[in-house]
Amino acid sequence: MVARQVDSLQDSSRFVIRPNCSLPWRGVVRFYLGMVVVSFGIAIAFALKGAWLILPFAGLEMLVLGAALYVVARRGCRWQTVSIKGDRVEVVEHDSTCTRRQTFQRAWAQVTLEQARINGHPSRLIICSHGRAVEIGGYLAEIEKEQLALELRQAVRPPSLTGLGSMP
Amino acid sequence: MLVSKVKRWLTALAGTALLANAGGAAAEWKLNLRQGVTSISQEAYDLHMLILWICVAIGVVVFGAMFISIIKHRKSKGAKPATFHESTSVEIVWTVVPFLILIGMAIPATKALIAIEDTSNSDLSIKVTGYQWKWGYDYLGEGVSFISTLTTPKEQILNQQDKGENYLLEVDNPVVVPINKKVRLLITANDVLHAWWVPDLGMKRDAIPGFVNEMWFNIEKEGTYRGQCAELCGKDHGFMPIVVVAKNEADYQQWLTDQKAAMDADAAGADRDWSMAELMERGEKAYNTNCAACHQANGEGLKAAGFPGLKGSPLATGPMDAHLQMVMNGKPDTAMAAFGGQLNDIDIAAVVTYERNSWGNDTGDLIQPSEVKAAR
Amino acid sequence: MSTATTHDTHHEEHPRGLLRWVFTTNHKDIGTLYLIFALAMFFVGGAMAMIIRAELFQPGLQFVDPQFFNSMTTMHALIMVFGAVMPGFVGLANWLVPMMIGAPDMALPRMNNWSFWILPFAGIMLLGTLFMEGGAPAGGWTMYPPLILQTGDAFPYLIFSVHLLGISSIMGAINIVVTIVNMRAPGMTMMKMPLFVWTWLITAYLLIAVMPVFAGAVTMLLTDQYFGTSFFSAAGGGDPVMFQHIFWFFGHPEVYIMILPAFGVVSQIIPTFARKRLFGYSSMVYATASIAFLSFIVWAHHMFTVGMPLTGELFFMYATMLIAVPTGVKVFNWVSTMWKGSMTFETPMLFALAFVVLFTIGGFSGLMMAITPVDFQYHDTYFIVAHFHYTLVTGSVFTLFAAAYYWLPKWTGNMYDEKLGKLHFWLSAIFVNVLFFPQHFLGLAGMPRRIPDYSTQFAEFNMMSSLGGFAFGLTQLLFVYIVIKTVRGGSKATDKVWEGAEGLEWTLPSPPPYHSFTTAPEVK
Amino acid sequence: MTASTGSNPKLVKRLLLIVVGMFGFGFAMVPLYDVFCDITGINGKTGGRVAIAAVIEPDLDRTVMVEFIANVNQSMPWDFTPVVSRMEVHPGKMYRTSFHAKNRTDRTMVGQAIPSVTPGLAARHFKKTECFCFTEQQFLAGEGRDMPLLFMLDPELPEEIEVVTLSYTFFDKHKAIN
Repeated sequence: MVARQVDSLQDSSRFVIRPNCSLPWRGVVRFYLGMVVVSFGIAIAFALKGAWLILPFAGLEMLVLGAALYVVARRGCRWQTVSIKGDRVEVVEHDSTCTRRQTFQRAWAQVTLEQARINGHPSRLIICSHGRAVEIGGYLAEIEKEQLALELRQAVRPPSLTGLGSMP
Repeated sequence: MLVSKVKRWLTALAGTALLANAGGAAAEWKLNLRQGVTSISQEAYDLHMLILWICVAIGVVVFGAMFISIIKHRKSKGAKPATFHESTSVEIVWTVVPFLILIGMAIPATKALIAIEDTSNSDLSIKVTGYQWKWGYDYLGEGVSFISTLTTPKEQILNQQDKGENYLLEVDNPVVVPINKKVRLLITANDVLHAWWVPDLGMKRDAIPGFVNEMWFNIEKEGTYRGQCAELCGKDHGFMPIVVVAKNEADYQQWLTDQKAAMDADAAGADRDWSMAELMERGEKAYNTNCAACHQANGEGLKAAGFPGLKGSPLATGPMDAHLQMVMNGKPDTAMAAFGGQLNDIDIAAVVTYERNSWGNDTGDLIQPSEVKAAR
Repeated sequence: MSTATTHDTHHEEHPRGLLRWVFTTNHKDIGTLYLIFALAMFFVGGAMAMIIRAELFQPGLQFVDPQFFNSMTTMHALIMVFGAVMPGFVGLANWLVPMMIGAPDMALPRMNNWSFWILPFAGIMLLGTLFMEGGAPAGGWTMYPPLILQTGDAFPYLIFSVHLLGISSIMGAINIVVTIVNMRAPGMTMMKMPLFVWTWLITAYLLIAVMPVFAGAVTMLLTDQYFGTSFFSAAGGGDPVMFQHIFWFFGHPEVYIMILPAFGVVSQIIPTFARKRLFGYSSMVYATASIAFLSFIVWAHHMFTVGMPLTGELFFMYATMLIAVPTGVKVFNWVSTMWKGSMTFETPMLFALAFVVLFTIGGFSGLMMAITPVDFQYHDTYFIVAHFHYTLVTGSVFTLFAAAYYWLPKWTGNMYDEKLGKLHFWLSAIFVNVLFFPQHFLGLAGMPRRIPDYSTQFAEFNMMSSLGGFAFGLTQLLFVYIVIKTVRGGSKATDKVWEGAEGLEWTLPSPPPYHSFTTAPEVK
Repeated sequence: MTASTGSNPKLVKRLLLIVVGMFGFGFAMVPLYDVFCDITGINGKTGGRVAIAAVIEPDLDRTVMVEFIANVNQSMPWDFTPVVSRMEVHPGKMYRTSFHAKNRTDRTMVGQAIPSVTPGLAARHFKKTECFCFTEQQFLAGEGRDMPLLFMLDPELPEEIEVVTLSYTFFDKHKAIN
């Protein structure tokens, strides 16, 4: 999801980009533990009856489920803000543990949408300048990325500044 | 249209029940559960009818309500949708009422089940062994035992002849039991799972290799009752019927005596010399009941299913000793069973002789029952 | 398929042609693939059913030998369960769950792609066993040892393909669970989710809980056969009945896995055409959850005849009877939804109504079979065959048809041919009853299941059943024609399609854009 | 834009609790079932060796009929019969009987006998102190011998049981392994 605050008069805009995440991390953990208890409960009960070969399959499955939940939940904890103000483009990446900040010269900043080399794989939306680059919204749907790329380009170099038109 | 369709099924269901209650002769067993000839089967039948009627009643109410709304509350008749969509009290009612109905069903069912599972105080015990694809019976304490196999000719099965009255439900050696006696069956299996079931006796039980299961019945009426194996057991699962003949006590005792005499005669017969013709005749019969299922009546086997042919095979035309060993002791890890324990000396000698002199296997070899006896 | 043509502007992003389908990570593409696969397998399994019914048309052996007949019953069941019904519902989930909860796609699109593409390989391997030495597996889909150990060369392939099918289901289920749990649109709380999503959440939960049990069971068969273990062989201290306990501990939840999403579909369709909100939404959710819960404690009712102690038989009888309560609640709720509605009878509604009636008939026979003393008579007869075909064909398969007609205009943007749809319904509904209703009588009269030949007293009803079967099979070709015709064109469907339809998927254009919900929708 | 909405976590928590509870009960059924299999002796498994520690007072007023049955699996080429087919026994008293087996083949074979008791309820009251089923039995080609069985019925055997059937099935060990 992308939330925008565009102030065309002051020529500043701020984009908050985050994946939608309907269950908080704690809920995910509880859900997972519940599932583990059930699955291992069944497997252990059968193992006690002598059918121990169910146990490794239950373990394997719980690993995959855990990985899936983790990947998705972690994706949900990551969010980025792109602020464009004055002569700076600032990209702040937040994840569960740290915050990274990158600043680009607005005049030099390029917004590009790189198509994937392998068919069907997602494209990458990148802001770069002077050999430094940062990917924006890797988790967004293709069409969202396109939309965002368009809006970012406009925000970085508004038509009103280049004189090619005016914002409504 | 939908109304009439469901009505039709309901009338079919109700009709089924009515016919059965009225005791309509032919229709009775064609549409409804058999009433059978034992107390168990009667109880099962009564429970079946009780629950059928309860289901019909519930069906009439539920489908009735549904069809009333289908007919009356349709848009084409200008029906405007109501807005209600919840009612806790109604939900509670239709949770509790079915629950009470279930309790009403559970009480007679529990009683019947307890009676069925009570195998104590039996008058007679018969061990039943399921084989691929025949049944073995062993009258415990009487020393009578035999194998019971399908007798329907291959020609009838392959539609080359008209089918007989008891097509697929006829055997060479039926189980004979006395009436009004509690007969206990101890059921086990030799190879894979089978299930012993005669519908008129009201009970079925799985035969499991290595374990013994119990069931009982007490037949109230003399007669012949037919059933089939009811657990998938491989290729000829559909061709291992069960025939139970219920006789009065005197006839039963007579039958027991005859059986013992026949077994003694066979034991005696094993010592005399048999002619080629005698062995071939008996061998053909024994081959068709015991071997033809896999090796086929024409001796060509079923290669696709992994059953080798005997026609011109090195085994059936080579050394006699190896052939006899194979028949008596089987081949490990294959479907080839050891027949030494199932057939008597005469039959084994006859089968071996038959296999060596049929379908162009012209060895001219002949083996005497006494030689088989010596080889044991 | 339709989605491919609607986005000319983005074509350079998506590989075209076949490769697009191989590499796609789009939930709509994958949903379509699942549905096509399920339909194809429905016909493969159906062809096997036709062979079975042809052989049973008359007493005597006519067309196939008994071993091949057993292979047909076994493969028919495996293919219909794992190849047709389950992928069918997973396909629906792929198409609909993201659209219904307002997510852009499934949570793990790449895993989604893998979980589909495992299926064709597993299916081909399973079908390949037909050509192996010793023939295809013929021990029944329940794979009871020791009989299944008599399978020829096909045995390891059977186990491996079943494993693959299981892996595919697991990955599908995990994906659906994670999507529903974590990707709902803001405002889409659990108790606002459409019932189809709810039933799939519970179904996926069941799948995750029992699939390892199944994988373990078949692996133990494999080690028993090749590695000298004796889990199920009495000779080494094992127990062949143990397999049945394990199998049905998986198997009973499995049959609910095939019916719960059907409940969800019907709960979407009936309110739409009754133009009235679903009656008792929350009780529907709780009823579904209770059915799922009960499915874990009733497994032994599939094996009453193995000789359990009396206490065990009583416990499983009572637990099984209890299932009637939540199932009844669902049926009553559907009927109450129709009550005082404003009903119209388009094809999806017709299938849903037939579902309510015929599934309930299947439920009645299920209740009868719960009664252990009578089940000793019903067990392993055609009465059972009739029962589970009423629940699986007029239950699951009919709802798959209903769902296809209901959402096809949304998926393709084109209306299906209503006249042909109704014809398909009436032919299906009539012939399915001609096919399966007489089987009740056959079972009651004493005809065991899984036999290639039968005594002459069963001839009339078998012939009737076979005729119904052929007609039902042929009728389904009409469905293929209708679907192809709809995909290729037809009158344009509106976004809402149905006057009474409610839910997020109807706010999208028909057909929906390749990537739905660029900005999350607000849920009222 | 906030990822989690207010009422969701609470509801999820409640639902999860219900679900976990349900499933907990579901899987608890398995060991429960296990327990009642042990109590009731499902499939008549008698378990392994039973050591009888204390001397039990025999119940001489009660007699129970014990039947012996012998089977071979997969038509194994052995003769296998109980030496006595039935015995009247007093619960609490030790009895000795034997089974006869003969290997009809011309090769050495190893067999394993598997016991099974009916009715299932009697299984755990059937105490064996010495049994040929405890170990594998090797028979040389053509060898035949009697194998002893030393057993006792527990006096706690339920009153209603009057006949107990002990069945042995000989399995070909070679076949079982392959």
